[in-house]
Amino acid sequence: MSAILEVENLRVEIPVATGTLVPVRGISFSVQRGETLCIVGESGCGKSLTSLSIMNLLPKRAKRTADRLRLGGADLQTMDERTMSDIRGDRMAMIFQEPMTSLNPAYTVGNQLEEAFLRHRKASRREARERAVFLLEKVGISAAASRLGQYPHQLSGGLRQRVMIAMALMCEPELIIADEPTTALDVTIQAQILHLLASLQRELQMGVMLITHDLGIVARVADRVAVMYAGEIVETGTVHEVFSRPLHPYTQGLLRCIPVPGKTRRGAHLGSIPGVVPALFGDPTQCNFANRCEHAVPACTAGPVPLTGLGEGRGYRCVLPVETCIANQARPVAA
Amino acid sequence: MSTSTVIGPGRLSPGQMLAPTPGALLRRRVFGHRSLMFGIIVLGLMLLMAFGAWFIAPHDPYAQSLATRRMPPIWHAWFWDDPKATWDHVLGTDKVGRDYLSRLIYGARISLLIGVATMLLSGIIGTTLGVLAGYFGGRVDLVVTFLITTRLSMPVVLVALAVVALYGSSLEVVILVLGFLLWDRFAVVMRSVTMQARSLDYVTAAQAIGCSTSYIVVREILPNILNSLVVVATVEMANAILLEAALSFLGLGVQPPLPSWGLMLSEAKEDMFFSPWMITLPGICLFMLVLSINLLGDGVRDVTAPENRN
Amino acid sequence: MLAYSLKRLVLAFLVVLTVSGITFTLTNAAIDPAKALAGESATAGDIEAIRKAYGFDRSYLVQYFDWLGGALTGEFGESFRMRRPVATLLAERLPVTMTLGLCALAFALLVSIPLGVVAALKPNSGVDRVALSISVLGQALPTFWFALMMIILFGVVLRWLPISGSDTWLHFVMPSIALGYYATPAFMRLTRAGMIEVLASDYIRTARAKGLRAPTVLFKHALRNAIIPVVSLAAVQFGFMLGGSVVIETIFALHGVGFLAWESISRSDIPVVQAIVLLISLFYIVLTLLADLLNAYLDPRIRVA
Amino acid sequence: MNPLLETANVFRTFQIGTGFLKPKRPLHAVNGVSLRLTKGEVLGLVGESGCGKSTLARMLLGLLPPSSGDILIGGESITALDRRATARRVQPIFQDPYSSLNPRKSIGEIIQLPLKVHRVGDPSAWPGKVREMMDMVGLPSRYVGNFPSQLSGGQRQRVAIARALIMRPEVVICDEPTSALDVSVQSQILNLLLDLQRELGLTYLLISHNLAVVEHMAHRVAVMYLGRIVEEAETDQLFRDPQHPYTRALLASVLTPEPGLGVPDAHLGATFPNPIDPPPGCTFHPRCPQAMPACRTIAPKPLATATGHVECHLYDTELRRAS
Repeated sequence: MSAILEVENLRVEIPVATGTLVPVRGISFSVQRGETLCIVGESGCGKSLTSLSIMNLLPKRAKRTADRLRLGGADLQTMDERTMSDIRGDRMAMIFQEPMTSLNPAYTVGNQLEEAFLRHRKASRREARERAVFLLEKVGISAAASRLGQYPHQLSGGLRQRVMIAMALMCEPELIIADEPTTALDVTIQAQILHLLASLQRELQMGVMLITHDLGIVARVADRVAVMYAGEIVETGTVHEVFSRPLHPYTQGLLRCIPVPGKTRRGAHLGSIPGVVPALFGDPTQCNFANRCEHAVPACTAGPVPLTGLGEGRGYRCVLPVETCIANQARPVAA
Repeated sequence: MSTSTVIGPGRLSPGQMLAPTPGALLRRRVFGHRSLMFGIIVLGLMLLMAFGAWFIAPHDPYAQSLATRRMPPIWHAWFWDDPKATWDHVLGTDKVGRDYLSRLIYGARISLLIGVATMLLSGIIGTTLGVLAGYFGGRVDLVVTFLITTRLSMPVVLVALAVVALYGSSLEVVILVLGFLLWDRFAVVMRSVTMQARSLDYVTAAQAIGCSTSYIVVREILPNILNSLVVVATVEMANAILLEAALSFLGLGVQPPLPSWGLMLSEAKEDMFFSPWMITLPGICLFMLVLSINLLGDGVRDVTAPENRN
Repeated sequence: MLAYSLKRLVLAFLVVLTVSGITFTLTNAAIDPAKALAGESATAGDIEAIRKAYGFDRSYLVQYFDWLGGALTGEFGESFRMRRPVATLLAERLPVTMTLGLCALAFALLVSIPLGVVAALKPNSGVDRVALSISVLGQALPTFWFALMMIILFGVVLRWLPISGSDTWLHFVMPSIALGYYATPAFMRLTRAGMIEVLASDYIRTARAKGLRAPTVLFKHALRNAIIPVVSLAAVQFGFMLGGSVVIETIFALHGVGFLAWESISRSDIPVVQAIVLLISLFYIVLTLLADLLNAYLDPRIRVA
Repeated sequence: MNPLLETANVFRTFQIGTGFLKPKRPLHAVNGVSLRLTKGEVLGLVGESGCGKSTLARMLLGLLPPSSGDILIGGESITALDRRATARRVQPIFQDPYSSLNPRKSIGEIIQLPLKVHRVGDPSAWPGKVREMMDMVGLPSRYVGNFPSQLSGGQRQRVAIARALIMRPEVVICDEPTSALDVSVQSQILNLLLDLQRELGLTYLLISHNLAVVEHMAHRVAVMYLGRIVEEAETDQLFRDPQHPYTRALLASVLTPEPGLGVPDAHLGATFPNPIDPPPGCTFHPRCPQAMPACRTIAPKPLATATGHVECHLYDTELRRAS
């Protein structure tokens, strides 16, 4: 397998009045061709900034550093904005959370689709148009040709997200980054969009990096998972391993929080993670999760905790040995 | 592990502090905002001038004297060795020998009086209309929108000029006319911010609690739109001061011998080629006053803007 | 579409009716038109005769509708002082004021939009601070005083520009700047705020994520959306400028409608004053209507719904 | 058992401007809804955005009069009750804990407001009641003088719950109470809501788009589609044996955290109907995988099921026989 995207020790820094925020604190991962990597975490954990920093679309004040940041062998770090913009939309494309606001209200759907193609390919307007119609049909939009003349506000949320997906596919990218692509949509539409994304990915053998807070989505679409907490990846592994044998107390806690029809008893107490996420100033000096962890020991606060690798992409960031973690998971939910 | 963590708010780690109160944040922002501080200080000085005019002014602003007509300000003595410039009349005298400095100091009274009185009158009219339209919507809104459109389509300067000219120019008429003409911005802004505030859940919550409409408008909505009100009030106050000056300049505002800055400019117009300072000084006073009010308004908007919260 | 247009027209008509009513009432209640027409030396008998001849003895409402009926057909009566039809007077003076207004609007837009865009591209940068300072200082500058200072500097000291009259285009330079600069801060702030908001919007991020070049993102995707509110403001400001021309035209002795208004007001020439107020209101209403149509063209959310 | 809260064939129509240049048209937000809430039960109400859930909630709170039909609280018509009387019996909890608290008021003032408005007892006893309530929802009493901006989302939601419960209402309308919160906070709020419900004998109407949450909390579930309740049943029944094709699609769309199951294809069309211009017949037919010719013309009537009812021609034996 060849890695399309390789990220090593990625950091994002934002200088603010009271110091330097480090919302992404040295994370490493890779995406293979034909694979879906899900980055999952709660709000403020740095997952969206991670995706924007790969596209080099961070807010102006934010600064990105990494030991390695490569897309299919090309070094993204040394690229100037011009070369970078040649790659964006061509070799890697992005789908955003809000389909309502992510399309320009002043231009037709067709114009915005064709624009992406014309920018990166030497093609005529007619070819761009044909490609747009082809892709709109592919993402399940009926009467595609007539949709080209419509404006975004004339489409429903689900249709707009389909248009966004078609737009991302215009130049057949190797990598698609989808940042919470279904959060703003209704559940039935969410399932349709995710189904569509998954089948397109299989068909076109793209790498997909999907960012979400929803463990249900992760379980259903991911091949591999990276769990983020407070700017760090606290656990990685294949989706089966992470869900069946979560090692990090945070992952374990998250899984206990969500009700599952048919699994959790109705009206029974759900698990919870008390406390709040620490402020993300500077680099971590201890385990970020220690103040919320029910298994915390003195070693947790002694120094930063490294990610312990267990081979084949499996890893967790906890001072406790694997056996203890597995034993913790087996314990009944605190209630 | 059957601790009561479930209903607990979560443990706070030792170093973790609560965010500062909104009041403390506001104070910090006000003192950190340079142009706002500048506006407050200049406006404060102007107010001091207006209230302490009888004490500060070196001369009677109305006292004419043939012997001291058109005396230049003191710097004419420094740069051009003009013997007529004396310390007794630091900023010189006008064409009938009145002390310019004293008239400028007393002029602050007129401008501030016009500004504040007009702002209060138009503010009461506009805010009432705007809040009613924003809160009740529907037909009330339709009527208020119609009133605003009508008001906006009437040329302010022209109507003010005509009415003041036809009904006799005096301070009271100028205040009344401007007050009845400048309420539109209050109405427009208050209408839209009330609409916004009204759609927020805490207003719905207050309704669901059973609060009366007047309680909701006065206690829940007004405090949250007060910042917008202050901003509009400063804009309209500055506007009123400029308009009065323009009316007086055209000879149709307050009447002589009142020391209005606009009137002083009008009286100095014929001397502008030979005594340009007579034009320059009242203009600078007007400019500084209006600038300080505008900076105050901009500052209030900055320190209370929602994007600055938290 | 038809229902809406009709509603809009009825509203405009009601506004005109209200404005005309207010104007007519305010002006007619203030002074006795017969007395004003007869002049200082007239006897009581003369005044009565004039009152009869001009129909001032009729009921107030009849007079109003008589006047309104005339106004609808472009007939505003005769000037008391100049003894000429008001319509003719206005037709003579209007071109000067329109030229002044358009030049002032052009000046304001040409200065403020580029400045606003540049300021928005780099918020809190040097350029932005300069632009903001200009707008803050500009807004505090009294128009007529600014005009006087320009006259002293460019007219008297430097002798670059003529200070009164309306003979050549040079005569319009200072008045246009004096009239236009006051609107500049508002345009600039709106452009800047609009651009900052649009540049932070999701669809700009989408455009950048597509790999579009910076100029395409800026001019095709951002400016078009940011400019929409400026169009509405421009219409409103143009209406205000026509109203504000009275001060500027008086200072520069430009013989336009504003100057005529000032002359007529100081001489209680009521028919002229009434006609001018009504005319400027009409202009304002027509302009805002046009601005709505232009907005509908620029923003498809309004156009195709 | 007598219902505590009951809606009888309630309609609500809005006049909606369909565009800047177009005349207004009617939108039937709630199109004939009959619901019953008995004391101590949790009724879940699910449906997509724009289906009329929130309009229904506003009507139940007495904030919006129905266009037709009646709402009964304890047997009394809501139109006969004054708003304050309604307020004492029905209280809301909103979705967004950021906009539901007045930023200019302290936590204590916010929670105390209902006591003040209804002049409950001696004002000197209010601070004690506020503290008691804060304790009950798990807020430390030292927060009493703090402002909403100083609290986290979860803490704010606790404040909103305390405000809703301080008058001890009988019914609480929970409109998406956790959908703006992170999962780790969501579970805390859900636990709290359940504890309070048992402790105070409350009745909930739980509006949510999250079926897993509804399944966890509710005794009965009503499914809403374009202003109508298309299916209602006891929770177990509904999840085990959904009748309406829309309910089935909704259930299929629940993504439980079980790897390997993949994303189901709900077989719904991509066309979402315009609420202003709803399709004729059964409003769901353009998206329904089992639509029959009759669905395009005849609006289905409610048919009784084992524990509730369903509105679908698939179960209309008369219609079957006729065709």
